Amino acid sequence: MDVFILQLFNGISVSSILLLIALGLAITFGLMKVINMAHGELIMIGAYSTYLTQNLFHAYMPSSWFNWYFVISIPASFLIAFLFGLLLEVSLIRHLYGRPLDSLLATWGVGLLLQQLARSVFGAPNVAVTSPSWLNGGMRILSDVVLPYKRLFIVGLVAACLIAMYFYIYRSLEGRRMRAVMQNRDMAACLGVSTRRVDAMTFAIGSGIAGIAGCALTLMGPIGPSLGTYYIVDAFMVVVLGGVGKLVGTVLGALGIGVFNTMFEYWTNASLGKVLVFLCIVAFLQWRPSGFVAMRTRSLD
Amino acid sequence: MAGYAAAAVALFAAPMFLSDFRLNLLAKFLAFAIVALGLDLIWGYTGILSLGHGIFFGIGAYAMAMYLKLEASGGRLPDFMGWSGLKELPLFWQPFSSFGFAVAMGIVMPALLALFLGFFTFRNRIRGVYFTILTQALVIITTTLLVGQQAFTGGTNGVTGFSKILGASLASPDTKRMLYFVTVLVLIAVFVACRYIVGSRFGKVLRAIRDGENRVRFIGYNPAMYQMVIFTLSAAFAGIAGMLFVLHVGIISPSMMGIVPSIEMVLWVAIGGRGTLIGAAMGAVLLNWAKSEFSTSYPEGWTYFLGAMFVIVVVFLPNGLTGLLGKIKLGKKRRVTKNEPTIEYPAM
Amino acid sequence: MRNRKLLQVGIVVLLVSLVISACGGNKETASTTPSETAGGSNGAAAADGIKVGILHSLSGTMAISEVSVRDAELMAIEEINAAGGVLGTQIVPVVEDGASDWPTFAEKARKLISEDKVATVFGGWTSSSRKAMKPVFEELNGLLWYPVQYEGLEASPNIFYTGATTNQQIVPAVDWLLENRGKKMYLLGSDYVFPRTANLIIKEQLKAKGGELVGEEYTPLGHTDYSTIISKIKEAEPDIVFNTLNGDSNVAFFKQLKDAGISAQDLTTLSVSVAEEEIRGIGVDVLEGHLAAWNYYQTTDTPANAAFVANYKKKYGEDRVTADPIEAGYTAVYLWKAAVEKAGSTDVAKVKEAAKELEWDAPEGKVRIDGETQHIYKTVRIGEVQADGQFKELWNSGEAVKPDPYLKSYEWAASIQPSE
Amino acid sequence: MSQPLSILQCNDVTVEFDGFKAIQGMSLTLAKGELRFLIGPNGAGKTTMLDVICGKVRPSTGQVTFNGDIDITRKKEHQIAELGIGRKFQAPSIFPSMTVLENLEIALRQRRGVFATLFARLQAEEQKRMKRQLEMIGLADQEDSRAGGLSHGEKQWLEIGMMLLQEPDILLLDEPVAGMTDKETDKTGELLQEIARERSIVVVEHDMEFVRSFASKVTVMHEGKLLKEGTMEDVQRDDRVAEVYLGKRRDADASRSTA
Repeated sequence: MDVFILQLFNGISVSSILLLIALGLAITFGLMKVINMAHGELIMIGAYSTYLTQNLFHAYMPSSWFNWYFVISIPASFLIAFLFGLLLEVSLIRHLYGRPLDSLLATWGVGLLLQQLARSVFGAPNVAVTSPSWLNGGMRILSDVVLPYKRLFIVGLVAACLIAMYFYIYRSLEGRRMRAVMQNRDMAACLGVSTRRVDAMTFAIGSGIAGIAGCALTLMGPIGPSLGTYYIVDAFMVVVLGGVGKLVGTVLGALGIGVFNTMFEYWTNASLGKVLVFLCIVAFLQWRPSGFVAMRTRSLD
Repeated sequence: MAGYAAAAVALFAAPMFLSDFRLNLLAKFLAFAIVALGLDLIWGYTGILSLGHGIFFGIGAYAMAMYLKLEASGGRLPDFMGWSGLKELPLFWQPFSSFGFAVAMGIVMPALLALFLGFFTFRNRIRGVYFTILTQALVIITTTLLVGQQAFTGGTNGVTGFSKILGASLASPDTKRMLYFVTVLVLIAVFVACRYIVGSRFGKVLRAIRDGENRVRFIGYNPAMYQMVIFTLSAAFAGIAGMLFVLHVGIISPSMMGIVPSIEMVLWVAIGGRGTLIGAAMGAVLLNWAKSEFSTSYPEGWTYFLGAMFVIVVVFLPNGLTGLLGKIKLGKKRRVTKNEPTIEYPAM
Repeated sequence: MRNRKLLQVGIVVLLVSLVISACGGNKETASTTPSETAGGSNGAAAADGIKVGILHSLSGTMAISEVSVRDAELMAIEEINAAGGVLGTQIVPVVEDGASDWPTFAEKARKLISEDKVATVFGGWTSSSRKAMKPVFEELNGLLWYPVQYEGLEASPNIFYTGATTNQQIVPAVDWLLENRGKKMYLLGSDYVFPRTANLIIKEQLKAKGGELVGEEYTPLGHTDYSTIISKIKEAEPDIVFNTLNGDSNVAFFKQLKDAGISAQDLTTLSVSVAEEEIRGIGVDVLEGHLAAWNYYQTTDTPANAAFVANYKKKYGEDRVTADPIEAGYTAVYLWKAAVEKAGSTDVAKVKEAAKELEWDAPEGKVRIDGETQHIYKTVRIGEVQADGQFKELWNSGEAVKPDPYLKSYEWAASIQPSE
Repeated sequence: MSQPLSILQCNDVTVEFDGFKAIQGMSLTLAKGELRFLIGPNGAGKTTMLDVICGKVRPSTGQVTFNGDIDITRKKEHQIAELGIGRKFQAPSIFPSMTVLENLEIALRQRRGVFATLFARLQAEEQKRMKRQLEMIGLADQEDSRAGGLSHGEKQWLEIGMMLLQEPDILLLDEPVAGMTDKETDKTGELLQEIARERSIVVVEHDMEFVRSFASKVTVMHEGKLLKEGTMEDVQRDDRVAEVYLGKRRDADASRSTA
């Protein structure tokens, strides 16, 4: 019973991490049809931003404040990844609209460049980020079941990001413009919406969320130049499985992969678990090629 | 025609000018060119981007490697099975002691896998980006399985430590030269086959599918059949290339089949010029040559160069270097017509 | 249409000739000019120097570990050159990038031996890269110095192994754990050759020594979520986790282990792939108190080590640390030098003959080459991670242990030895 | 039940998109050699009806039969096309990277299997037919141009040419004269009447002028249902049709490009 509860929690925790890394992708891929293979590297940028924030606190702040660096690093990661995303959109991505496969290849090249850049700047080995002490330990709900605060924190962070995105997309003026452009670009342009600005903003926000994901990942895993490569394929699977264009699909996709992965891994082993999950995804897509939540269109292609 | 003949002559004459080591490298690059041709058929001509060709390449390579390993072990258990705790040769390894069987498997197995995958995905109209991501999932499945089943596959180490093929020592320069000629012949055969396919009505249907898959359907063609056939063929070419690769390099491991090598294969085609066969083949040779020349002296610079090259070519030169050369030449002649062989790649 | 054909023909001719001339051109120059090297030497020096190859991954996933070993090897060469070189000539390093790709290792090894005609090669890290290079060295009768602890069961006549084999690291570590920390052991490793082979040996050893195997788990390389594994470990209630995880997975595992409320006091873990360099990337806060088994630590107290650490930091920066494979790479260069001087030649056969039972005062203490297996005698050390990111030695084997890659002197290991 | 002279019969067809009924119980019978116009205000389900016939959309209930006894309701698009139902879409959809001639070549009536096309040679007879078609659609001097570079009207013609080379028994045309000049429109109308001598045609059209000039029989749809069927005079006299169209006429004409 204890193990069951713990595994259930682990499943949700893994899902929340997957969701966090896939959220940004759901925006860039789902709304803009840009396959951003450099998404993983934007996550990496977020992680390094956290590392830098930590170092700044070490160097310039009283040591009693150190614990609060993490609070600052979340917006900092968002901002830095946001700026990188903006730069990327303005210089490259805007030449790639309507060419999704080309965008995949070009951004893979960008990913390669960013990885090498990280290697040149921070060195090839991993860097260490010390988690704030208020996230150490966990909540004991049964004698033998401890829910780590960090995992709980990530679940909360994802929820916060989802809510923020919901309000942004569906309740704000900017969000309405964004939806208008994504649904009918020409019409939106005719109505005076600057599609260029909206595109750039949308892509940058997607990138910024990747940055937040990177920040959260410093709590759980390694921080190095190849950090992004560990997560990128999983993130794509989440988005594809969930279906394009609706956030609820992405949530379902993440839950599906996270929970099943944990289950399979518990019953078999990590390698086989992974293989089984991917097989399930391939099989599922045969059945529903456009994922859990599909949007129908009437156009020929 | 004259140009191709000259190229063929140059390839056959190459052993006279190159050291054994360089010849070996060139042979490897030519094997890569075969993969590039297959990839070009499905990507450049049919508009399907597969990021899973590393698997087909790898399966071909493993088939050949299994034969070579058994040949080298001379009746004993291959070394890695020993240190993985196996006591006797697994059943599925046994027929690979036959060269003919191994070669047949090296072609048939990738083709069958592609057929199986293509049968379902293309019939279910999974295409464009979804197909591409699906192939990536397949790469993960295959490499994880290969690595996990160390006793049967050699795990991350892969299969290596070969000595002879059909009784001839792999180390002797004569065998190497022979294998080089075999590679050149296979490349030429594959190239001619691709030319025929591309020029045939079948090839026109492929391009039509690239331009508008649904439109093709309403003319009465079943695109799924065409996609399946060309995907299978392309996988078979990759398998052949994999077999040749093992003969030249002497090792195959899952690291040659992963996501990165699979994307690199696409990169050869992109940089050489998709939609032209010669561009794809040349892209494979040139890029790998440059990699082996420059990556040594400037390992960091090389990665920057590779990344930048990729970005620039894909974004600004969709027709690759061949397209660029074409533009320069046409520009000199000041001859710009509607006919200019630039290809638009429609949204997929 | 005609123009288009002509154009294509033109391009074909142009490109083919380009490739051929490029390849051919190099043939002419290859014998006289060496490749550019990171060491900064040039063609002029090569004319009267002894060329040696340095073949590590400078790009890709393994660059994390291998770059430091390259640095140590280059430092050794520099030191030797400053002291007059070997046989009165300077050593000229030819640095190649294995790019974390095994076939590339094979290709570059072939290039170093047949094109650059190097006297010997120092290189490799992963077992896979060594397995890929081994046939090349055997075919071309080259000489490779491999500096990393590995899974044993190998003794190539063309390779010198300066890292530990199993009976110099894993076997004594398991003995020590069974004596001092408990009997119930959980084996956790990355899914590749070294952990699988190591665990095969450990399982036999547990059977023979009265230990108990309570679980065995492998995760794919690059695995980053250990929550399920940690659940499984909790369920199995082991005394010890024997950790053969590699690289980045260690970071995820130790961070998440700590979050699950399991500290080094609750559960002993012993790692064989976590050294000083890795500690910096994982963070001392999560690693403090955990154990490792190596033959060398930066804190190892020998006169040679004091100088080695000081020089290394001076050359590459105060923030750099030394570690076992770094030291083994450094030692390899000096052992080769000693063998060449004894043989009076760089000829492979003569060097191998001269290397037999050769001794040298390495930073890890006195080492000796075992003539039979071409491994070296090494002292085994178990260390505990301290708050400063360094190891405190808890135990050592006292004297250097004779290498036994096939574990022939261990009765319980009979079933592991190759059946010949 | 089946009338020997009818070539296409749609019985009680209903199409649902996520709960929204685009077509509700629509029936349609097409005689051999008939030129039928399908009209109706926006959202009436005209294009969807064509989609059902050519297999692009599966009806949730109802049946479509071809040539008396072939049930094509569950058949795939390419099978339906092979049987002899050709479709021209609203936006010109030709293959832009191929030449005009290549476009025509793959449209030719022929065996369309993988192996058939792999070993196909262009026959002299086929060449003649393509030349004739090129003349007819007025693209003879552009046969080697990339189709993507043609003007909008030329693309429309090319697509019609491709469809004729398919030699279908039924042609389904979605707004064939959209974007054409008056002269081109007239030419198209004449062409349609000529084609209708040997084949059946269904045309979805918003251009009432065009309908009036060339229609013999008209089917009016409204909100997914059949509103009226008959000659142009019948339809014009009908009160319900007037009600649907009056006041809406302007909208319908203004937004021809959507359906």
